[in-house]
Amino acid sequence: MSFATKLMLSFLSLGVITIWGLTLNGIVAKIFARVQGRLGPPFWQPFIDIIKNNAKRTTVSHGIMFYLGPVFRIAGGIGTYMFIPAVLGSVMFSNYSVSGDVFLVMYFIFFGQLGMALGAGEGGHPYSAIGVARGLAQMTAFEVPFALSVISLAVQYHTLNITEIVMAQQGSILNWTLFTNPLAVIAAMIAMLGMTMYNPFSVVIAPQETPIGPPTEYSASFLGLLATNRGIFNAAKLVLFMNLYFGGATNIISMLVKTFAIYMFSVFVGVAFPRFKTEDSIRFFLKVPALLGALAIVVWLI
Amino acid sequence: MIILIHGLMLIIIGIWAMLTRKNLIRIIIGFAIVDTGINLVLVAIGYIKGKTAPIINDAVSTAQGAAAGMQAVDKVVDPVPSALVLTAIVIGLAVTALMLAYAIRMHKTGRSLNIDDFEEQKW
Amino acid sequence: MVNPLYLIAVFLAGAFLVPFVDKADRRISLGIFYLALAASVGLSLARLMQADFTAMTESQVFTAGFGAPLSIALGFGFKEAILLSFVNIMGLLAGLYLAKRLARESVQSISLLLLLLLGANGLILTRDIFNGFVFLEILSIATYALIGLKSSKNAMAAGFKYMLAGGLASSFFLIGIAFAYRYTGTLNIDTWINMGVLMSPGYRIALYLIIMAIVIELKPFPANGWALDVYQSAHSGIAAVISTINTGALLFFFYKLLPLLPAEFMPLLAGAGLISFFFSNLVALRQKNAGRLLGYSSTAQTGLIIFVLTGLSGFNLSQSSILMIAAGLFVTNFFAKSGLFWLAGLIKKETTKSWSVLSKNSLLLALFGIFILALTGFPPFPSFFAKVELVRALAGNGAWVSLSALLAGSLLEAVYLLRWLGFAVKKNEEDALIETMPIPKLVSLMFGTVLMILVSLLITTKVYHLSSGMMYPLMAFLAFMIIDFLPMKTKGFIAIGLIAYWGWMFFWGKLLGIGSLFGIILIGGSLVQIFGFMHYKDNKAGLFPLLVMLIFSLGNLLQACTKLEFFLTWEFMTLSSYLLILRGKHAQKAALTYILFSLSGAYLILTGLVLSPSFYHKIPVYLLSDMIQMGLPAAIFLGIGFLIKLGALGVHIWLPESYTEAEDEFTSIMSSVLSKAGVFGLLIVLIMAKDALVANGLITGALGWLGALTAFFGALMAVFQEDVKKLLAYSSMSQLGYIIMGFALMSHLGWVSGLYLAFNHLFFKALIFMAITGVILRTGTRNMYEMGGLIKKMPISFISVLMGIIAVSGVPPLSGFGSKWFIYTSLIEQGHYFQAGLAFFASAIAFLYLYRLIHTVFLGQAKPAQKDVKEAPIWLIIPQAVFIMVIMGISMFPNYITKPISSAVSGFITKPDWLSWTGYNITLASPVLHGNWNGNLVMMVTMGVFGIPLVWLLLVNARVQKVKQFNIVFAAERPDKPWTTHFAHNMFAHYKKALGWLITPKITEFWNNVTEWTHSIAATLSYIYTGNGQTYLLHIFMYVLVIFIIGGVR
Amino acid sequence: MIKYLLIALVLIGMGWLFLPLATEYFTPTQLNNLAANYVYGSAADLNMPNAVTSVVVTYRGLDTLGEVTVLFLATAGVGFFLKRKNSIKSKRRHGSEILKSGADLLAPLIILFGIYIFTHGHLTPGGGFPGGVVLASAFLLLLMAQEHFTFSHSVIQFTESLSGIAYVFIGLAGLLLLGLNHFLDPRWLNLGQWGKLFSAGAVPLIYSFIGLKVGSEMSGMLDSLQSDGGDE
Repeated sequence: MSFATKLMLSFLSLGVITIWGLTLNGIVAKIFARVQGRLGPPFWQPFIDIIKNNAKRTTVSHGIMFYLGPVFRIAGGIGTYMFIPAVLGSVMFSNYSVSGDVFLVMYFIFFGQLGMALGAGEGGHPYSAIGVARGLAQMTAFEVPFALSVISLAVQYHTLNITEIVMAQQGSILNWTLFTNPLAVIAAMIAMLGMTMYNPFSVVIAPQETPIGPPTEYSASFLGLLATNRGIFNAAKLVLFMNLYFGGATNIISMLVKTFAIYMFSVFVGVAFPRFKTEDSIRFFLKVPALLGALAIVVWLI
Repeated sequence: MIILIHGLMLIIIGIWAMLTRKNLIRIIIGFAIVDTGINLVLVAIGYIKGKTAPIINDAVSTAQGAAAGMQAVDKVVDPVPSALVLTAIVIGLAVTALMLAYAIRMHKTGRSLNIDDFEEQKW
Repeated sequence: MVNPLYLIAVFLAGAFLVPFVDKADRRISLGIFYLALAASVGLSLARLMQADFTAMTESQVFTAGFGAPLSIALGFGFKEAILLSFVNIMGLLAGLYLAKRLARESVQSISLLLLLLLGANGLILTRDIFNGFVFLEILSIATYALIGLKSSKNAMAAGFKYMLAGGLASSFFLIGIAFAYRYTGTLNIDTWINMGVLMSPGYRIALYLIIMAIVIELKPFPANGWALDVYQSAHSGIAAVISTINTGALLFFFYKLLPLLPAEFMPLLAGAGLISFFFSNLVALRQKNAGRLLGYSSTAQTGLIIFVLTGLSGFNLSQSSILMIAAGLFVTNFFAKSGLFWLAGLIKKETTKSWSVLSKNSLLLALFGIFILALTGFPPFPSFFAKVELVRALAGNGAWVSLSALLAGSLLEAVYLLRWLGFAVKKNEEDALIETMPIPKLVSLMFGTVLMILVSLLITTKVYHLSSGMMYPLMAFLAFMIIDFLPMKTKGFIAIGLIAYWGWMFFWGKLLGIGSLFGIILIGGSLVQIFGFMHYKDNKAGLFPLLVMLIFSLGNLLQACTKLEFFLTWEFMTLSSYLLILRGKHAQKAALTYILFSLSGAYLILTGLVLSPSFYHKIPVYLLSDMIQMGLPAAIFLGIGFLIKLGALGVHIWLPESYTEAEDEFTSIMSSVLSKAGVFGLLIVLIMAKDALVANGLITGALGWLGALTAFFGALMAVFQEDVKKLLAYSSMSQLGYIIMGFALMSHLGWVSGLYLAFNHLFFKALIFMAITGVILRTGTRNMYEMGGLIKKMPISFISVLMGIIAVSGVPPLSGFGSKWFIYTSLIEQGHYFQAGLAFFASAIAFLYLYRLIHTVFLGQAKPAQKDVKEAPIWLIIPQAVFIMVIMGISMFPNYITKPISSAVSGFITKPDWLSWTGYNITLASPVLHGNWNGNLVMMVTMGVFGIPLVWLLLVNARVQKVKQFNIVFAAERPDKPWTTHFAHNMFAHYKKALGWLITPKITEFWNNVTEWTHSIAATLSYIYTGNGQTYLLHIFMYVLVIFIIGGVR
Repeated sequence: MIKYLLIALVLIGMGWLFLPLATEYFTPTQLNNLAANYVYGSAADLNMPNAVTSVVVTYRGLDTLGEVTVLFLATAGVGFFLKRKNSIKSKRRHGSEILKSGADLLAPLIILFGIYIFTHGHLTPGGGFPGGVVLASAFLLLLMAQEHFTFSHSVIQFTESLSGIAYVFIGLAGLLLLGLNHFLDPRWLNLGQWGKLFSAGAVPLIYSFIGLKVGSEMSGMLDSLQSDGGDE
């Protein structure tokens, strides 16, 4: 396959996931509103927001790093997706997953976060830095159960290659990691709660209060990029989880359904629970979820 | 034999004096007693029962030169300890004299002859 | 043959003549004095030059025309000639040192000094026990009298105590001689030796009394209170004489008497010597008075020599090698101790702390440094070789208790000596310059030093046959000392040129396998960073000599062929790095900690080397290291030694402190290059002990966990630092933990990951440190919360740090990800899942400190105090640029580094078939784990996904409105003092709340307790020295009796 | 208290240490080999009736040289310590009339006796050391008896130095005249006739110098001690 074809296909794949991610976000916002007794925005609201933001004429910049922050962020989102094969057997959705294995994806997730943190830092707003500090701290904690869970998969499937992991889960629904290695899945799903930053782990962006968190100083097209990324990034992570734990997807429909279902898990939890303080969430992740992750490894060792 | 035991006893008495007396002069005297004891021991070492001093006079031999030597060998005590004791005495004397000089100077600088007053440097 | 009696006649005639001619003029008597001294030196040197050193008996001279047992014989062989040359030269130097004093004093002092030398000469020459007694008395009495050169009350009291003790020893000696004569009927030592040992108890007691008399004269702990008082209060010139000439003569006499003793005495004497060595050094820890400290050190050294002479006799060691060890120790102590006493006399400061006056006088400071380092046992001084040989003898014969006492004692000695050096280099504004520097005293000092160095070089080249290449570090040091006056930049370019030339000549294309990898790290890495030093305007005296020495010794690690060469180079490296750290403004304490840990490590390494099989000659160690298989004990000793150098958890205490306090540019080298020496060492050990380690498995497992914990705790501790250098120091520690983890796997992939990380760590840590150096230079602070918003002022430095932290954190696409990928896959492949988990946690934590680093320094609100800060000097930027390019290069084309590493490692552990390269894709297809990483593709994709939004943003967002730094939305108002909103101090308070309990400084506490307890014990022990002359006598008696009873002499 | 206990223990311990020396002791009935050689050789080789002197001055002459040196050292040391302070006139008590007259009478005789002792050291008991001490005792007597008696320090020092140097040179003469192993060998002078004053080679010469040296040294030492000790 020629370079250009591959590039084209990747763009298509990216387009699909962007739309799906933003839609998901819209749906989730709707759900939250309904739970909270509000009418809520329509599910296409994210698209409108992005168009509006990009159309703004005045943008404020605090410097080069500030300017590059959102670029880093969305590059991180796109990149993460690009390194995951979204649909098994599909050329289009295989993206650039040949670049590396699951560790590459796990680390590329940081790319955007780091760049964003830096950009926000240059903004000079203390809330940005506070948000970053909280987010990073929480991240170190939920990475532990997630990493243990992934290691458990490596023990189970003898591979780190995502495609191979998905292949191993084919055949029957009972071959899904969800059933073959439930401990790892539980650990990872709890970790995902931290990743998606809904309640109870929402202290990073603290959406209800004063504007806090990394994007505090961003506006206009910057915010547009950030919003776009939120869609892509979320979807990419969902695809990753789907691949690792829920049998992957052999066609696009199954991918959409599965990611939606996975997402709903964290949304439901987020809706139902109050918020942890940073130190509490750190302690939380390092106790039961980490233990579960470790157990998942031990089980597969025996 | 008796001289030897006496010598050893003198040594111990001298040690006792050096360890218990506080006055510098007495300590020096103690040292002199040790010295004397050692000299006694040295002399006793050279003694051979019933022999005379290792000087070839008429009492030992009337011969001269080598012949006198041959005869004297069976009649005299060991000359070596005598020679050693001579040296030991002189050395003991020298050390005692220097100790006394020290005592005088210590008395001048420290205004005391008590050894307990000279322990400013320690640890 | 030179007749030894001329020596005696010269001294005697001089001594008798001097008071006589003094009536005419003091100058005549002084003239005769120096003439006699010079003649004695000439006579002993003349004997030394004669080649007819044959059997001992043939070099004997008799008196009075009769043969040996009848008359007194004097031995004047090779040993005597050497020792006498030293003693008489020292006599001359001491005479010179005392010149002014002697010109003022009454004439007797001149005679006394001559007679003291007569006593020493006679004691060394004589082969007759009673004659020995006479000379001993001459020596002692002359010394007693000369102590009166200083007429203070303390000196008097000390002299009197000395006389009492000396008198007692003489008494024992005389009683012993009397009875020995009674049993043997001879006084001649040789006849006596030929008679063999008699079994009668009385005879043994006589021998015991004789030998104990000499031992007491040699001032053994604890029966040496009197000697310490003398060292403390006597005139420095006399103290120097006592600790060198008297000790030398007595030791030699002791040595002469040894063949007389029954074999059972040897362990007793050896034990006494070792106890004296260990405890004198221990008690010295608490000593603040310089003279007394030197006294402790003297008695310790003497104790050690006694141990060498007696303790090694049981081993399969030739007499000459025992003597060589003793001589090495003796000669070093001889010159260094006299030099120190003379220095003490020059600067006239009582407490060791007040020696900071030296910092104002570089010449004296240099001399002081040389003496201290010589005493501590650093190469190239003879004590170094002596200690190496000693450890070899002890470890080789399994004398573990002695070895531990020896090493512990040496370490204690290093503590107080190097602490003293720390005091001396500390700049103290209140100190006045030393104004009076009498020429004769200075001449003695200089001459003594030069002589010591000459002797050292002679021993190094003639006795130990070290190749000249091994001496390059030293030569480079000296060469740069000479051109030290040149401007900074000139020196820098000369250094770069020299090292580049050296690397080209000796390393380029000549290194193979891991050698070439480490060649790039050790030589290349430091070469680039030399630029960083060149921004200084002032001359930075002493910097380049040490730096070049360090780099040469690092390079020589790869050239070292034998164990001795390796250890020598290792010590050169330790020494130069210690001195470089000591250059830091407040680095005294940190440097001390560093050197103590390094020395402990070095001792362990030495022990390990002794236990390992000998290396091939003429072939560098690393090349054939897999042919030399060592056992586990050797590997453990060596391993722990290198782990100390790496700063593994538990022995990491030195690391943060010394990284922080060293000069900023040097910290960069320490972290990026110097630590790799430890990596190199560890790798070599693992290679050499591969079979044993693989068979055992437990040790490498433990090592792996140690690495993981080091990585984890290093990262965690870095999170909570406010000091930017300390943060980076802990970060280095963490990174080295990963390397240890990788190596511990003992698999191909594991070693590849360790080496890959070693490379990366060099690049990114040097990059960050260089950038931070610029920041510290410009802002004048190391506290991160005092900085902020520097991105605008120092954009290049910011970019460097940005690249650096991306690389450290392992975020793709930079090369750092490669190291993470390698380490995780290798860990999982080997089944170390939980280590992998912990490593993952640690690298997640790394994000915290890395963000803190870049945010609080470069981002956020700028401080008004730093509004005029400029970009770092170009000299600091150059290495950064180089490293950025290297990082980009190996990120883009990882094969250039991964493939050579893999092929180097495959020399020791075969590359498994399942590890393959297809293009830039590294594929892992082991039965237990599949995975792949294509660095090049990742880079491409990243550039793509980064470029597209950027272009988009530039298109959409062409009219960006730039605002001032303080223009932020802060609860709807513009803060009055925006910089107060900079979120920096205690940034991760929440993290501390959650996990802070993990980093309670338990280990620091442990080491502090060790220090505390040692000092307490030292203090308690020192109370036996009550200062009372009678108590000291009591000590002597008890000492003699206790050994008598313990040894069961009767 | 503990100290006294320790002292007691030390004394007992020393006694215990010395015990075998005493108990094992037996009086020999014969000279050992070395001593026999000395006694024989004294007469045979050195033509000297006094075997002790031949041991002291010849066989173990180096010891004696050292011994003289020790004495010199002591004098020098004492002199160095107790620097004579000429300004302070020492207040000495008058000697009694008996002492004075006795001293005047005896001093020359004592000096003469001393000289006799050291010149006949090779023949009769005595020698340089006792002779010298006897000499010094004469000076002590004078010192005690006469209030204003002083030595000429120059003369003393002169004698001391010269006799010391002379001793060394006599020793060197043996070395130079007889060969490598002959330092202090008296045989470079004629051994003379058995039992005569001028016999046994250089021995009488050596002993004379020793006597002079010892005498002057002892006198000097006495002087130093009394002149310094008295000025309190």
